[in-house]
Amino acid sequence: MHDVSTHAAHHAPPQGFLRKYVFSLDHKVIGKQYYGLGLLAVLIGMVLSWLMRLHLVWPNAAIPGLKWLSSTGAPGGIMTPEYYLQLMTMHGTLMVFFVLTNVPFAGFGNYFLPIQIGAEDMAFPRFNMMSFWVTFVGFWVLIAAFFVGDGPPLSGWTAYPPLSALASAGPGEAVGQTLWAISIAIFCIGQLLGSLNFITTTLDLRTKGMTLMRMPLCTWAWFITSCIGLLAFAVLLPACILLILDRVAGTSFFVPGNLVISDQLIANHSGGSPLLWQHLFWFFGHPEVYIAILPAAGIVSHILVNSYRRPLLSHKVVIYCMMAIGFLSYMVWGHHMFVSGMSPYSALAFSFPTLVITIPSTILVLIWIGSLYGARLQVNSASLFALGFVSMFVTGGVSGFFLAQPSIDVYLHGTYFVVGHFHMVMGVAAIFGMFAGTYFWGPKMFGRMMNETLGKIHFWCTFVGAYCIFMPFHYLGMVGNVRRYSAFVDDYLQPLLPVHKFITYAALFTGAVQIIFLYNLIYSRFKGKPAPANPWDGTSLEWATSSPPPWDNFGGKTPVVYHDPYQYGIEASSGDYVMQNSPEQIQTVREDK
Amino acid sequence: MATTLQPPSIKLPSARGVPRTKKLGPEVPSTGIWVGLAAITMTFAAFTSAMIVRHGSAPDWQHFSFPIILYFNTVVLIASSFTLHMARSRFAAIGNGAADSGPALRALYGTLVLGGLFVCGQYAAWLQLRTKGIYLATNPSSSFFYLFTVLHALHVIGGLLGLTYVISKLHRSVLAKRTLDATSQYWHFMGVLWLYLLGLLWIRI
Amino acid sequence: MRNRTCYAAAVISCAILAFAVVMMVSQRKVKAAPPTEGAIEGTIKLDGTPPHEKGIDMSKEPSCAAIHKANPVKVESVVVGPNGGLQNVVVYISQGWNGPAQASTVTPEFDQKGCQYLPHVMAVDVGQQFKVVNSDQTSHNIHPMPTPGGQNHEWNKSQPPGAPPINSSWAGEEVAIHVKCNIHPWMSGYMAVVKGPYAVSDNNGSFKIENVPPGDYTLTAWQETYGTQTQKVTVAAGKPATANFTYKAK
Amino acid sequence: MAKFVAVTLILITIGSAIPIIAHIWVPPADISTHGHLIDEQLSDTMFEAGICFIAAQIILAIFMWTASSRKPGEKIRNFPGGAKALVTAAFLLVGTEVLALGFFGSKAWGEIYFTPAAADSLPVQVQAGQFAFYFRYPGPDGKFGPIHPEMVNEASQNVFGLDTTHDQDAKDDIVTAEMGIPVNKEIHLLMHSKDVGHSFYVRELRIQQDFVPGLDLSLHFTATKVGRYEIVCTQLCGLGHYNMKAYLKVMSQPDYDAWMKQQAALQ
Repeated sequence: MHDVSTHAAHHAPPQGFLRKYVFSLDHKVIGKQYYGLGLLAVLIGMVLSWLMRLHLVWPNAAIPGLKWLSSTGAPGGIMTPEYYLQLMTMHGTLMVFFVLTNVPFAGFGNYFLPIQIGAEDMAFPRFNMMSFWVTFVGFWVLIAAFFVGDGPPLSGWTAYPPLSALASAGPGEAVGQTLWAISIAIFCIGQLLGSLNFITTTLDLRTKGMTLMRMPLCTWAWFITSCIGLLAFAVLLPACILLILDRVAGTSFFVPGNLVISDQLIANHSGGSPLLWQHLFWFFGHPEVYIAILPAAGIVSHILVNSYRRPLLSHKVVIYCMMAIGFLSYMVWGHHMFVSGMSPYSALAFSFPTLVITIPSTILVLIWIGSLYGARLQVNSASLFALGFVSMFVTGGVSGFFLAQPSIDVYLHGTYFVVGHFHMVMGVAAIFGMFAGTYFWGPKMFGRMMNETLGKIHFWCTFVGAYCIFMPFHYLGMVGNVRRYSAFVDDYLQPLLPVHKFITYAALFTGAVQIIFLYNLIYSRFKGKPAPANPWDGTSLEWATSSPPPWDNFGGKTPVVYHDPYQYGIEASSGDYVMQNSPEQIQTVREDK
Repeated sequence: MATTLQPPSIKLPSARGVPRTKKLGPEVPSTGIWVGLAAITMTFAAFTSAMIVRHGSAPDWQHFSFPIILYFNTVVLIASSFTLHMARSRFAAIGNGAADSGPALRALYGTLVLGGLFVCGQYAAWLQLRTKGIYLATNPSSSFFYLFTVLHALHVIGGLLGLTYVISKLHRSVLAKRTLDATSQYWHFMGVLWLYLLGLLWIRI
Repeated sequence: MRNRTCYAAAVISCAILAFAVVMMVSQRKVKAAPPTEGAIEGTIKLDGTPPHEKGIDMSKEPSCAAIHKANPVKVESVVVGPNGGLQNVVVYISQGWNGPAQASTVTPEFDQKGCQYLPHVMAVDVGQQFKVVNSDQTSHNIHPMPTPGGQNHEWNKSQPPGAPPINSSWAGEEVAIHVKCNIHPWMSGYMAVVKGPYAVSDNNGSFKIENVPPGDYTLTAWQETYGTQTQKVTVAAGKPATANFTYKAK
Repeated sequence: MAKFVAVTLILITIGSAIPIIAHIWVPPADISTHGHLIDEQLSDTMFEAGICFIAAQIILAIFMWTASSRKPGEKIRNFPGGAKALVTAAFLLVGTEVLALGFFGSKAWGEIYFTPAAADSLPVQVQAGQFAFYFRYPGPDGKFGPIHPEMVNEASQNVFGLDTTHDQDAKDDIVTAEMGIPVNKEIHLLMHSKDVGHSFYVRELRIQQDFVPGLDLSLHFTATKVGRYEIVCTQLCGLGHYNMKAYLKVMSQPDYDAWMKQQAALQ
């Protein structure tokens, strides 16, 4: 089954609409498909967050039009507590799995990894196509939860049993939760196929002269991420299978005995361990954070070098740091469980590796900022979003200092501080990476330049808006504002409502300005001015071919690589840079090791 | 480091094929198989840790003696590995002049039959347990027993599909050695995995 | 040709006329002879000292706690009136009724007020529409739990303050369906789903079942703690028959 | 544009720092014997994290300003010391910083969690369920009656599933919806969940502990200030999660005794 002659069908350009655009084996089409799916998911997720924010500050007000979405979830447009939690669950699941994992990793990775290493396609095009369509099915299975029984599950994207394992635990826990578990299991399979492809392609299909150290930083990021993903999703899949079995087959992996839900004794389960799910889930869950953030970091480094017009202070150190982060991410999952009844000693065992992750992250940031010193910064939408990423990464990172320590986590755990932390570092930062990638590679992917003015306006509004939304979350957390509440009825939460109002206004504004981006994307796709092969004077191989690249990426002429990826800030015939595949002899900038 | 104009000597993607076709590396299948096996290993490792945690967490664990036929199946699976090994050496012989692909084919068919026999044997084992009234949800021990055996059987069935694919290619005598190698790597791994699972279940159940 | 159409027209008009006449007659027949409805009334008493009921602490929900500040609420599983009358007892015709299942045309209201159900016990006919309203400043979730596998299906919906009433009905006979609110676990009520006329005893333990045609019936009383009692009763036209029940305090 | 963004970034940084420096949103006053450890750790961390945050953002802004104002011809300069300097800096400064944090943090953690409850501590059992906390006191005999899950019945307020007719120990158990405790007395909190996961969070006590179904967890603390505080659930437990709370009454010993009598009357 794993055989090169799976490419037999691949030996000629595909004919017919279906083969060309739908069930295409071409990694570029598949990359775009992932990107499109992510775009759809992020729009849905954003609307859900709007609804949640509106409900939080006006819990008893009718939200116009909502009653058409769900008559039981929002009778007369007034959102019920369970519907809030159901929307929250869907928001989290869509964003983490179908946006943060799909776009920076699967989307851009599929499109550019083979091109950047001079390959003509992924190693297993069939698996590649399968991985997308599997993910696609998973997506719609998840969305289907909106329309079954009493709606989507309400157990959050972490789906802790027994809440997520017992149908009687609440609305949405019957069919909706089962669909959720199935969808995630399917998603895992898709990601495993994708990771398999990425790793094999990177190892085997590099063109002549493309040593591992000559790969661009984003290629490295995708490679490391796929290694993380291969292990992480291989653990989430079993967890989902066990959960599904507990739900439909009556096994007791996670469900203990003697539970009483609304006066009914749950008789058919005994002895299960809810902590087992938490361990399995977070063993996946923490690496997942880096599956979301590392590709963004790689993309951003790739873009920053280009707009700095100079190599980073060190190419290798960045790679080693990303490796270190990926490696450490497997030793820290317990820091999500400081207060869930683990032994207090193991809490410390998880706390220190978590703190150690700060070091490679800091080095990354220092390299990004330090290389900016004395550079000639080219200001464009892409570079602005990349710099915005650095700022967000720092902000989200420092709040990690707090949560990494059990003694502080015991106060901040389960508050908006956590929500602010992971939205900053995992949500906004990764999304900035996507925006940067879109403005930078859009011309290559669609063959049209995007509008820079609109891009810069979009950046400024999004940047300010994101800070206005997520900075206050930390303050709320300091006061002990509990997360996942559908309304704030506690005496000490009432005075915080003004802050929540401010956040809601900011969220509505920030969400609205994304229309600028959508307009820019769609308008330039059709009406933008044609893009040259190398609009940004880039050096890596994706700029060595036309925009968009031909079906086999290099028109049959496999490029040969002569240089390190980022030869900027030099005197060469082409200007202040020389491309990886140009045989021109140049005096390279010395690079520290 | 100053770059040299001589690209370091690393393997070229196979240069065969006319322009405007996609060329892919020769070592792709084996790398792919190894990566895939890594994922499978991780999955079963996760299940194993789940089993250990679950076993330790609650006193409701009931031991039961599992069907004797499992040992028979084990022998069958090991035998199939040997036949597949024979197939590989015979196929290599074809390369070295021996014209007839018959011996290799026979060995492959043998593997296929033994593999099928293994799956049927597993099925028989499940039937025996059911007659004993031991079902998936009877007890965590039985849950894990069915879980492990069924998942492994599914993987073996995947291997059988791979084998049929290989056989069909050999019939059309377009079989690449690396394909056979990759498939046999997978198949041997399934054997090793089964031995591991058998030991695990033997200890825990 | 021409007189044939006239002929046809005549036939049709005659048919229509005949039809109209038949209709009118049948209408008259239905209107004719209104049956003289009887009624069943009586009182339900508790023999012995009522059991001690726990007090309910609503401090979790200040808006409700405030309402009951003056007189604290107790568990309502046995409510005895001033003169020993047993309240919240459902009385219905369990045998002998051959009228339509749905005898009553009103739409009973199941109110949530001060984190309690008003009424604590509500009787409805099979298929009869009832509505659930929320008079509190807080959200309640209405969670009726019929016996699984029956014709009635469990549901669980929240009703935020200001949300429109939830209209619903039950498909099959069931005495009685327990209703609870998980947000306020102490909230407990019952819905008795019966066929034909019914009544629920008031604070004096007295009840009156209206519109019962003359005949012999088996009357059943149900109390959430003490269960059911039955007795035969004969209803004559004109005057109401009486049927009294007495429960022994355990 | 870059200059504009740089200015924006500086403004955002200052704006984000002001509420912290001005102590606009801070944890409530601590009323526990161990809480000061957490508060000190929190303020230390806030200080170090704050410096990192402000420094990084401001430097980023300054470099954006300068780097964007360079002419195409200008010579590119390396950061003094290059990557080596930065990596060493990261290891020395940040490394030592976070390790110090970790060390002191774990000391605080250890002092709170590595010590068993005192022998004379007052046992209080708390049961979390959808969607309320209920508390149980052993009563005069000092013994908790056994729990019979099949007897749990919230309608008749038997939330723990006690069999008061047969179990001697259960007869005098006192079940309450509010948690009353005497001030300056160590409380040994015995936690279990009736149905799904919940959490026990009192901001003023600086404690948070999940209820894990199937596990009996315990916690011990001493409240030092009389007052009425909120106990809230911080682990998603279902539709009523937002409304799952109870009140903690810290009372002087005489008040506590009176309260206990009053509760006993309600049983």
